[in-house]
Amino acid sequence: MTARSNRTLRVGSILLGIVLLPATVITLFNGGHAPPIDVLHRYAPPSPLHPLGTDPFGRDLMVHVLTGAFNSVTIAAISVCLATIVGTALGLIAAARPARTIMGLADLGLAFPPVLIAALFVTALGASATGETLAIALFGLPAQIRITRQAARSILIQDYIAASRLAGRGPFYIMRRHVLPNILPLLTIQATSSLALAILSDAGLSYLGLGAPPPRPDLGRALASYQIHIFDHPLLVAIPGITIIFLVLGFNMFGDGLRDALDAAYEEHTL
Amino acid sequence: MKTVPILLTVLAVGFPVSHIPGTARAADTRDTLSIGLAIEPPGLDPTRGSSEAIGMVTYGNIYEGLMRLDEQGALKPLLAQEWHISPDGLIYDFTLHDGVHFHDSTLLTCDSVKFSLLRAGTTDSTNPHRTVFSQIANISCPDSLHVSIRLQHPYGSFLYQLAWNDAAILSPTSVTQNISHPIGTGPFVFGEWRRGDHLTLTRNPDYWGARPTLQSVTFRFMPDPLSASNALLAGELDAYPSFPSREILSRFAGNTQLQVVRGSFPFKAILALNNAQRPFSDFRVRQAIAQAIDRKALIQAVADGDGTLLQSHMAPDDPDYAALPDRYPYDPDHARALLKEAGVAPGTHLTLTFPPIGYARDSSELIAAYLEQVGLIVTLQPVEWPTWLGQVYGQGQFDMTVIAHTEPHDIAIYDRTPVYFHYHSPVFHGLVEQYEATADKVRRHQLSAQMQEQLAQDEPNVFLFAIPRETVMNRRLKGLWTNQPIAGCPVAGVSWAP
Amino acid sequence: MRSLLHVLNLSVQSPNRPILHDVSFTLESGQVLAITGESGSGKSTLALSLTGLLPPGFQTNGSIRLEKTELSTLSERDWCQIRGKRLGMVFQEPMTALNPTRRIGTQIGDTFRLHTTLSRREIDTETRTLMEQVGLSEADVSKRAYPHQLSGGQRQRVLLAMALACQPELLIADEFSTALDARTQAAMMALVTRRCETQGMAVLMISHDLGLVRRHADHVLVMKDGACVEQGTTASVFNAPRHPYTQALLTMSLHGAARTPLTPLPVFTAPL
Amino acid sequence: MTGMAVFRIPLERLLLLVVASLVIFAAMNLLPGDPAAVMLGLDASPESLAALHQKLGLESSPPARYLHWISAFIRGDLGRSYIYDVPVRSLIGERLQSSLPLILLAMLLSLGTGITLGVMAAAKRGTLLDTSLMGFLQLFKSIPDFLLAMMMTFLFSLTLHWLPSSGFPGWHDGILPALRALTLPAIALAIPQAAITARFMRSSLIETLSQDFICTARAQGYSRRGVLWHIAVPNALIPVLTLTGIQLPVLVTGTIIVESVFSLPGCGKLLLEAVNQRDIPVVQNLVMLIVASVIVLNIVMTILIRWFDPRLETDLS
Repeated sequence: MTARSNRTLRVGSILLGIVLLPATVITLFNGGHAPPIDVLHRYAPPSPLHPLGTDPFGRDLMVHVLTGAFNSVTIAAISVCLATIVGTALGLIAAARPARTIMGLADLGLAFPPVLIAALFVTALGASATGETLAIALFGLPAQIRITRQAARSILIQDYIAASRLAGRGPFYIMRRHVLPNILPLLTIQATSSLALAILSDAGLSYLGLGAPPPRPDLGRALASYQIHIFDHPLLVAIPGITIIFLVLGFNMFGDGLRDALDAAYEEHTL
Repeated sequence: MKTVPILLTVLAVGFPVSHIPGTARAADTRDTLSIGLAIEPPGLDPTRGSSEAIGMVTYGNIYEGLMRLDEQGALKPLLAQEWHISPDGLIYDFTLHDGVHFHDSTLLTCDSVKFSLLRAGTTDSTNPHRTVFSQIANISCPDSLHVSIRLQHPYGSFLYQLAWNDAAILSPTSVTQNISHPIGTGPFVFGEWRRGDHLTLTRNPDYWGARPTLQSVTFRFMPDPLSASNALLAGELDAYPSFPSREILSRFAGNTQLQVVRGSFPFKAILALNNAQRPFSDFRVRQAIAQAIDRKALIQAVADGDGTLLQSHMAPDDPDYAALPDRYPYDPDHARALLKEAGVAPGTHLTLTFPPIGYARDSSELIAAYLEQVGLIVTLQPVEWPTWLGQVYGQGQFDMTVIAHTEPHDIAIYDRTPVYFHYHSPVFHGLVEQYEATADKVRRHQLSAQMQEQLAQDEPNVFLFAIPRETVMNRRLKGLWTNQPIAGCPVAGVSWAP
Repeated sequence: MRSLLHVLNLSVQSPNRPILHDVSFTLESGQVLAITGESGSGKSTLALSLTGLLPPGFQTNGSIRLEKTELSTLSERDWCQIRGKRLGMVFQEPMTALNPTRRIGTQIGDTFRLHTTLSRREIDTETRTLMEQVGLSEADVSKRAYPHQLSGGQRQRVLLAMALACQPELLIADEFSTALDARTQAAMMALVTRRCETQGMAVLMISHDLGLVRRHADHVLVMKDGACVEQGTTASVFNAPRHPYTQALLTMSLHGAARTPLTPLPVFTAPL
Repeated sequence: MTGMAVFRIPLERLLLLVVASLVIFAAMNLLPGDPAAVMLGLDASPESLAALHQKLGLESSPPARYLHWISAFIRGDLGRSYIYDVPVRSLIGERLQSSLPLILLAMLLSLGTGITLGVMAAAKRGTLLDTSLMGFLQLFKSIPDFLLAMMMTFLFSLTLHWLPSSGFPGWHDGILPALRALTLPAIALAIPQAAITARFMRSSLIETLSQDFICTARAQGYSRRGVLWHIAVPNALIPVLTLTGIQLPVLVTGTIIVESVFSLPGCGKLLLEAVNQRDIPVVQNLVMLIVASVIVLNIVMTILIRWFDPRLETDLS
């Protein structure tokens, strides 16, 4: 089990590394902006200057896609952070007391198809990175609340919580000192898996035109605008497509590997 | 006041719509036709909306007016057999064809004409060209087949305006239901409309004119060029006027069934600038922006190099087109100098708003990149059509926007008040006044050239490019419009060659 | 009396360590054999190997014969004909040993369905009779009840009914009454011993409860670390234990601490 | 007691519907752009705009508009489309002809293959089949639906010409052409769901197989196969059903995306079109309808789960 989880973790890290390391380096240089337009060199084939060729605007495809990957991951990461912070807080409250309202709202989130929130959000606020981030965060929230609540509950029924309570500790102290540290590993795993989901969402929303607006490169938008070239310039579709898959697969496997590793550690610890 | 609203091009690369596969493809005597269109009309009443898509489906098929434009853009009579204009240009007399029935069986009379044209000009009219019809002083009916229209003042373009789809003659009994069930006098009657998918017209058995050869025609709404090209290659579509993607046209090269036919349409892509606000109110800034953009490269990227540089607001195919020199060629250094002179500091923020259409999106991205090179920081703001229509076109609240005007001969919009880009020029106004008051063709042509020159010099907007219209169609198809002098796709004269 | 079950030199090997070494014993019809020993001594493994239900990866050597059938080399297909029909088994945890999503009547009826050609109606009546026999009267417990609606004792009775349905020649009971209170325990054992007497069913009883063993078993086999340390009639083992381990076990039991293991729990390092 | 529990969930969900309707109404009224201006086009005079405002009821106060809308919605009156000027009900009804079968087909496909693959993997746990299957499923879970749809169109329609790439002929031309048109979209929609279901089914089944009652059933004489399908799978399905309930909104999202890629005239595409055109009656009622059906389906799912898992009944009362 441990060997397998290590392998999953390793493959996940490699996939992420392939995309994220160069993406970060490139973004450090260009600040997340699209590479320069060069109309004279449109659809250039791969060359030392442009390792993967250029796009219909003569922009370097590799730089464009990697910058897009960085931007997508940034949006995904911010939304997952938001969902984790708010969701954990609400989940802890819901665990501590019968919070029907919070759980009801979580149910509401489950009933609202994600793209709907995004469509309402984006049309109300206009296409913006902020709106998209909020939309992704909002539909990651219900799961976060539920998972936190469930995990916190399993801690709260332990004897030492009762002991701590008898010692006069307040709920805030118990949450901070006992519950939070215990569920932190779980939250980390959940966040990693959520990242995969958030990247998928970002790609879908941008593909539908509900994502962050141009000119900042974005993977879903790149696919939407390049897809008519599937016959004449298949690289234009393949590269952003593979990049999305690497990212999502990478975060999924990383999360799974982390979970397996943690399970193994947990079992070793208890037996 | 002479107003000519714009029609918006429909080269949308928006959400794909669908088609119906598998129409019968009988080898010899086909009498059906399926045509792909990029945009679906919101309704079918031309007096209630300005969408080009309404015209594409109904113009000359369902609705007919007193006059019509032919494929070359020439003015021809339609419901009117003949006409006569009084020497003072105020009275227009028309003689109608006899025995013309609407699809609801009512007879076309002078009263129908009077009803339709007066209705178009009332204050609560929703007609896109209301201001044209509001210039009618009165209409009298000497008898049921004669119409006499008196204008308030001479208006040289009046006859031309009567050829537009929104000047269609409608049946007073069915006018309210036209939006979903259109009734006209045309060679085709409304069949079925599956919204989001297709619309079918069938032959009008009682048509007053020549009997159309086609039994039915189906318009399929497919904005996605990739699916459209697939449907064409699979034979599910027979024709696609104004194919929305140049890049994909190569798929039809050498095809034995399909051909790509090049035609013209009055497409004028512009970078509209808000002349009412700083810094665009300064002529030097407008000139700087024009010189900062390599429009030739723009054509290269947006239209695969297949387009014409525009110098003014007139399409090259227009008979009145004046070939003008490139007054503000690409020169970023000069642009920077001009900006400095005008006091626009490097790093000034500007917003470029654009509607969801391929050419606008691509041009905007490029223009932003070019403007960045002369020190301006451009925020791109993509908006949906309603927002564009409301905010930019309706209220004139914007910095810059990319849009293509596709109405024929619409240079007079630069004389409108208000107009969304807020251009005012007494000189230009004088020219338009003269133009409308003149009936003489040669004189009108001269005046038109002067108007174009005036705009080219003032550069209220940056005139970008015109692109040809590419129609993909079955090689055996005869008589389909490949030019688009006006939004329409009349199919009465279309037939299949054996 | 005829000899029913012959176990000869049975060894069981888990993927990484041996669990049973050379266990041999015989059980005759109508007799109750108790296997006892502390936790981890291999009692449960023994029970599982007798039913052919060892987890995959376990290796068995030696011979297990049920009358004339050699069980250790039996195919899976033939095993299904033995289990439930000639060999019944009751497991230790009444709370989890029943399928939570099926009605108890259905679960008992399953044994009939698997091994007889009775009609639905006949199975219904048989099930009812069987339930009455194990002390589940119609008034108390409906056939349509679900396991979670029953008490621990009632569930244990259901399990017993399932095992006894086809009148097996051998019943293997793995700590099957440990979780019950003394009265229920006695009632259940009475039920089982009556079967032994009336139908000649043999019982292999696995228990660490020496009191229970003493009361009901005819023979006793004491296990330690996967090997048999002592076996004989109940009387001889209890009265004159030979092996020091047995003696220690008995002393502990007399002090009422039978449930406390003699040695610390071995750390279970089998693959999970 | 049981009766109470059966009623309590729908009542709670009903409350949820009210909250959802408020959210939708609020969002729709935040949208910029004047629907009347859109409807009348560019040259609308202020008089005709005002007249249309009156007609559309845009003049009254928001609470009044909300009440008017929701009461009409309950009566089944979904209003008229601003853009098409036809009843929204007929518009949605038309689109349901492709959306409903699509979702149904996709659900059947994803549950069918997901459960089968999950059982296969769990039964052959630890083997090469299991690990490679899980790897593939992980991969398919990680491909965005639109990319999957694009790839499938490219392969099966554009290159192999097996199935149509887009569009929907409707049911009046026979079932086969309609099904052919729905096949690729349904598969594209089902694959990520099936991957999720399969992985979940596998772990759920492995968990179930380690339960004591599996041993009991085996001791009763159930064969390995028998115990797998008759005992373990039904028990393992309970959490999978719960998951399916949770995944429903995701499926709806996928439908919107897939309908876009395959040009299916379904509800999802109608919704996107309506959002773009600010066709508020369509958006408002369609979203409400989708949310309502998700909630109703969730209730059905809950009842189904209870039917599978009798323990819950008493837990609730």
